[in-house]
Amino acid sequence: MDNKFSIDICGIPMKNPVMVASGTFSFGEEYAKFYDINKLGAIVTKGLTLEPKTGNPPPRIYETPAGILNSIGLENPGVEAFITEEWPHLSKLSIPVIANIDGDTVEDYHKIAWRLSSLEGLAALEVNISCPNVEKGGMAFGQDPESAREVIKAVREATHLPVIAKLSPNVTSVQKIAEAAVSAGADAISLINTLLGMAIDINKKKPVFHRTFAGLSGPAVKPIALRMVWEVYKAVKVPIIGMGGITSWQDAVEFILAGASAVAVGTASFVDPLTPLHIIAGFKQYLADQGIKSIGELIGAAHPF
Amino acid sequence: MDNKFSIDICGIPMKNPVMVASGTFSFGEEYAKFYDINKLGAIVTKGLTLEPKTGNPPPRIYETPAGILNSIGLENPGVEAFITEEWPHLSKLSIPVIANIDGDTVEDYHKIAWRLSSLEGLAALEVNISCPNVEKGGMAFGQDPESAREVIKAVREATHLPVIAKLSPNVTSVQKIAEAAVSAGADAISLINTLLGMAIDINKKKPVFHRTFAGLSGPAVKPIALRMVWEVYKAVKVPIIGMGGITSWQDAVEFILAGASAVAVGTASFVDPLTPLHIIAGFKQYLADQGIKSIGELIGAAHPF
Amino acid sequence: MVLNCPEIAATAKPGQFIHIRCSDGLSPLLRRPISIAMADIDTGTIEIIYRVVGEGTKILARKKKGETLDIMGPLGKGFPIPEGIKFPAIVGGGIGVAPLLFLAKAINTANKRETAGIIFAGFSSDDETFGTFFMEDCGFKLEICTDDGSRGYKGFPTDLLEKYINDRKIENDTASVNSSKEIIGPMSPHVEIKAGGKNAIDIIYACGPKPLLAKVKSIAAGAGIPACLSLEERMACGVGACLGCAVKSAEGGYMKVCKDGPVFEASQVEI
Amino acid sequence: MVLNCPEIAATAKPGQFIHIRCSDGLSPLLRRPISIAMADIDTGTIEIIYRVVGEGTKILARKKKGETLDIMGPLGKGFPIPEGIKFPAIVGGGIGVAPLLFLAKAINTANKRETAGIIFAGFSSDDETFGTFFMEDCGFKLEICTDDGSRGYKGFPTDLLEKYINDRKIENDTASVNSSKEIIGPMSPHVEIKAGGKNAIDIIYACGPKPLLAKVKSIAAGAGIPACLSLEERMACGVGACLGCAVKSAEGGYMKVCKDGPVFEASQVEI
Ligand SMILES: Cc1cc2nc3c(=O)[nH]c(=O)nc-3n(C[C@H](O)[C@H](O)[C@H](O)COP(=O)(O)OP(=O)(O)OC[C@H]3O[C@@H](n4cnc5c(N)ncnc54)[C@H](O)[C@@H]3O)c2cc1C
Ligand SMILES: Cc1cc2nc3c(=O)[nH]c(=O)nc-3n(C[C@H](O)[C@H](O)[C@H](O)COP(=O)(O)OP(=O)(O)OC[C@H]3O[C@@H](n4cnc5c(N)ncnc54)[C@H](O)[C@@H]3O)c2cc1C
Ligand SMILES: Cc1cc2nc3c(=O)[nH]c(=O)nc-3n(C[C@H](O)[C@H](O)[C@H](O)COP(=O)(O)O)c2cc1C
Ligand SMILES: Cc1cc2nc3c(=O)[nH]c(=O)nc-3n(C[C@H](O)[C@H](O)[C@H](O)COP(=O)(O)O)c2cc1C
Ligand code: FES
Ligand code: FES
Repeated sequence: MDNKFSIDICGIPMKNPVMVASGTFSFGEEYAKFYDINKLGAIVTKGLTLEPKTGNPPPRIYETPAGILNSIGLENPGVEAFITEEWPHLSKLSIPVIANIDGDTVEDYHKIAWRLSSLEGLAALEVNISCPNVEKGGMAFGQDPESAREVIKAVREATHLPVIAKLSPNVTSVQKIAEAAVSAGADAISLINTLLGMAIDINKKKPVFHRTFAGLSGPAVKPIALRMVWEVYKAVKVPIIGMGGITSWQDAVEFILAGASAVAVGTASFVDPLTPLHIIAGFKQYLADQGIKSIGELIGAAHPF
Repeated sequence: MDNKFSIDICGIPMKNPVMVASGTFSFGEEYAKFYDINKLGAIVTKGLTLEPKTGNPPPRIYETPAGILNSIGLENPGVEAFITEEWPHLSKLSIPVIANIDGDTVEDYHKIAWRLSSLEGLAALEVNISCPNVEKGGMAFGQDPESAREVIKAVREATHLPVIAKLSPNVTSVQKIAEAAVSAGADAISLINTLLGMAIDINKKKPVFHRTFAGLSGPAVKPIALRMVWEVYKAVKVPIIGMGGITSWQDAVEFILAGASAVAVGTASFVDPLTPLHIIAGFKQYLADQGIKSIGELIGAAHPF
Repeated sequence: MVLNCPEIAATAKPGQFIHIRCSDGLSPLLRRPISIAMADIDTGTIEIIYRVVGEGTKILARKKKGETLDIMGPLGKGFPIPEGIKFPAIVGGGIGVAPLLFLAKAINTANKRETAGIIFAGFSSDDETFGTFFMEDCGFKLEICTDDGSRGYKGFPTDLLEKYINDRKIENDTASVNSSKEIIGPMSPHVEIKAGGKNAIDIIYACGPKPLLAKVKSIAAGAGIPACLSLEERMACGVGACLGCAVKSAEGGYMKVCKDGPVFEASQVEI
Repeated sequence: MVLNCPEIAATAKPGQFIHIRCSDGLSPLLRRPISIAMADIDTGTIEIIYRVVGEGTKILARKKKGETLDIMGPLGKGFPIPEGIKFPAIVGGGIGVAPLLFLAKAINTANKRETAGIIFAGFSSDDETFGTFFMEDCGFKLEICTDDGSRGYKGFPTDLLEKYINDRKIENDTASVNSSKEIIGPMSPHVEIKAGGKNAIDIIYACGPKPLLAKVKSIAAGAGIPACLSLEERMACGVGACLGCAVKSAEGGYMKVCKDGPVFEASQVEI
């Protein structure tokens, strides 16, 4: 393990700070055909719910300038099928695997957290209170400090695993939500989830997506994501996992300088599956070139004093 | 005047629904060298303040994927110099001219609105409660319904001119701000202003901008802007001026279908000064092709029932 | 466009596609899926045929001989060619004919008979036709249709398919052929072949616009003939990781066009 | 790169620039400002010289002969060439030499003398030099400097400028030349020319990296010689509409590089 590059995020030991973002890597098997995914810092699974979810009708993806809108609707096999079908191969990986969880109600979050906590080797839970693509729950929990607090508290009570709160960018003050999550026991903060957007088909004169709104991700949102990492870094003491439009190692360095302890690559994997590896390599070179002894030196280093 | 294409927005008669956005067209003289700006639907001036403002130190512009960050800081000659230097040539135009106004305090807004109301021929005031690039006032007024209401009320009391509230997208619920503005007497709503973003110089390990944050505009933000127009259309009855990343006539049609009565072109003018004219031509052709008799038919037409 | 990529050429199956990064910048951001229209192990090349419809294909069309292209593939599951098929029908519409060329060749190789089968290919006009000599060379009887009647039958290829089937009512009660083992193509979709009269269609392959596929599905269901349809959906990852390219499964829920398809047995999917 | 654009070629002044849309897609989004390095009314062409540093210039470098380019121009105010200047010094660093070629030619045309003046041109190494024959053809004495000493003086062109001036102390008290009417270039910056000894520098023109400009400004101020500096700043509109390209004015507040400049009289700006 390269010590310069390794980082411990609330007890999750990562050999490098480059993860893959929930929902853009499924359960790892697809991209494992393209490269050795044990080279990643960590993997975050597709969002899981208690019951299987079929997801939203197509179209589910729409391209926008330097971004994509998605309306997947949390399609997933449910927590039980995850445990029987996916966990066996995931648990064989040598890197931390983080389960991303979602629920319609606070109770759902509690239950799924409790259920997953029985999995030996699972590294942490990332609590998605920011999914814009579902009828109930999801983003609504992440748009109000009080309900964010409730959800995180319920998960905290259900698990001994590190709890990462994944926040929505669709708020006036992301700091307030972050503070609420931390006060309820979150060990780390992930951000950002997708921005709420939409597109209209001018021939049909109707929204492109059945649910009208969809989630915007990709390079287009990077300036906003970076700003939010900066804001949350100033507001809370727990580690931050930064994401939103990261495509190059330069982007990753920007997020670390803004205050993230690790970064996650999402949409960019669709453009080039090897993006996470390119970022790892470029980031390493940057550390060497700059004579930086540990990545810790870089976290938040762009903040004054 | 082509009646199909003309539209009256709270008493501002426009021969077509394509305007130019505040701060991207200065006071019109620059682009007047490239085309006959009397072909536009209307012009919105650079943001004006009571006293002259020197603006922020450079860099003021930074390019991002399909967007730009700007930190101009409302550089403007102040309302008196505007009246003596700019109004004489603006008042000679045959199209409506709308003054964009900004203030540090509610009182500032009142004063500048009152002062501008004496200008014969000025079409309306666009009240910027959403500028992210200034120390005081600006965006803060647009992030809270109560203060939005106060500003609009103060302007309303100071003027007989139509009052357009220009909203910030950096909020959890843009509907609530729009409702507050309308309840305080806004005759129309303009949105969106820029999204708060930032960039970091990884060599200097410091934010690119002196004020750290800057405003994101351009094609990157279009899906978000469109969603907000959709939301505000459902929330209030007054006309909406839609903007944010509009580059093509197709974009403009999307905004109208989402509920805008007119659109404004901002960043795209930097890419191609003739963008507004291309949009006008393409839009006209679309109306003809679709056999649409009046643009009114199209406003909000993508909403169900 | 011919691409030199021996690894892909060596393993590609008809119906599979490659995922192309058209621009090395950010616009367009996503890759574009394009079917493999031919693969040649010997030369190590594959061929793609595409229509310029938007930004991605426009950039693609500007590439010059000798340039390199960032592609992923072969992706997806191709057309199954079960052993024992005697007289397949291939139905293509427009650019959807592209992957069917590769299929025609593969059937011809796998199933050497005097007449390999029949192809109904529809185009908007004579100018738009492609691959016709090639399909005939593969031993297929070729029926061309154009929307404007500028060549062949004026109308849809599904009209001709329907007529063909009606003219030669298949004996549905004859014993099913024992083996449905595939000799080319992936295991799924599982297809069962029934024996019919002489030159009676025993399997239908189709690729083209949605209305064409829907029509083929209904004709095939009516006639009790298995049909394999190649579907299109907007894609992001192209490998099954994003769940973006959903198609409704007949059993409820969704399947992924990029990974579970793009070829599906008609009865598996709702279109 | 040579561009055929008679309208621009006919009116361009040295120091002005064109604003280039490098990509017809959205990346990069903004245009790129590039100085006009030469304009030829007769052929209707202009020439630009640029260094590939990022996405925009990379795309530009891929353009082939015969393609068209979307440009705006000529933009900005150029170098003033006041009547009566006898011995101008031109100081350029790296790619900043590009607009100075056009300037050298214009001075040569306007101010036909045996020696038009002196040019101090700095480059990182011999490989990077350009335009040297041309500058000499324009009647200028040329002093080349390189950072690595691979050609000419090893060091900065400002070192040589300073030395040159110190060697020939200017008579500052001689009467100022009556006319400061410009014969080429826009009215501003207003420059007053003083008469000095033989081959004493009476005006300095500079373009290059910021440290070079700052040094020229201080040398010029120390010697009491007017200096015209061509500045760079990130631009959006390029025409004065966005207020994006601010440079601090000596009088407080900001000026716009694209519209008020890019050439400024050194004492007008803070750098
Ligand atoms: C498995 C598969 C195989 C394909 N094989 C071929 C082929 O061999 N030859 C060929 O010419 N085309 C093929 N296509 C279609 C091709 O992918 C699209 O035409 C292409 O992505 C358009 O990209 P663009 O940037 O040029 O156009 P865009 O600007 O992206 O779009 C232009 C138009 O095409 C539609 N469109 C865009 N992407 C898709 C998509 N993935 N699916 C359906 N509609 C879309 C848009 O709605 C729009 O109306 C295939 C598609 C799939 C899914
Ligand atoms: C008035 C003017 C005249 C110019 N004339 C020339 C010329 O004749 N030849 C030439 O090669 N270059 C010239 N430049 C510089 C040229 O505009 C930049 O090199 C170019 O915009 C870089 O674009 P890019 O997309 O290749 O690089 P980017 O990816 O945009 O940037 C690469 C690097 O260049 C810096 N940069 C980008 N844009 C600018 C800018 N506008 N000003 C300063 N730094 C910038 C960035 O910070 C980055 O470090 C001129 C600039 C100005 C303002
Ligand atoms: C197709 C897709 C599916 C996603 N699914 C999930 C999910 O299930 N759970 C979640 O927390 N975030 C999900 N996200 C959000 C990403 O994890 C990430 O926060 C966001 O896309 C921003 O990063 P990016 O711009 O690098 O993609 C999804 C994003 C995309 C594009
Ligand atoms: C350089 C620049 C300056 C701006 N100045 C102002 C301003 O003075 N007042 C204001 O209300 N909005 C200002 N804006 C916001 C625009 O009017 C517009 O709301 C925003 O840019 C979104 O539109 P666009 O994406 O088409 O540019 C400015 C935007 C830019 C890019
Ligand atoms: S395109 Fe991602 S799952 Fe099919
Ligand atoms: S670039 Fe817009 S004012 Fe200079």
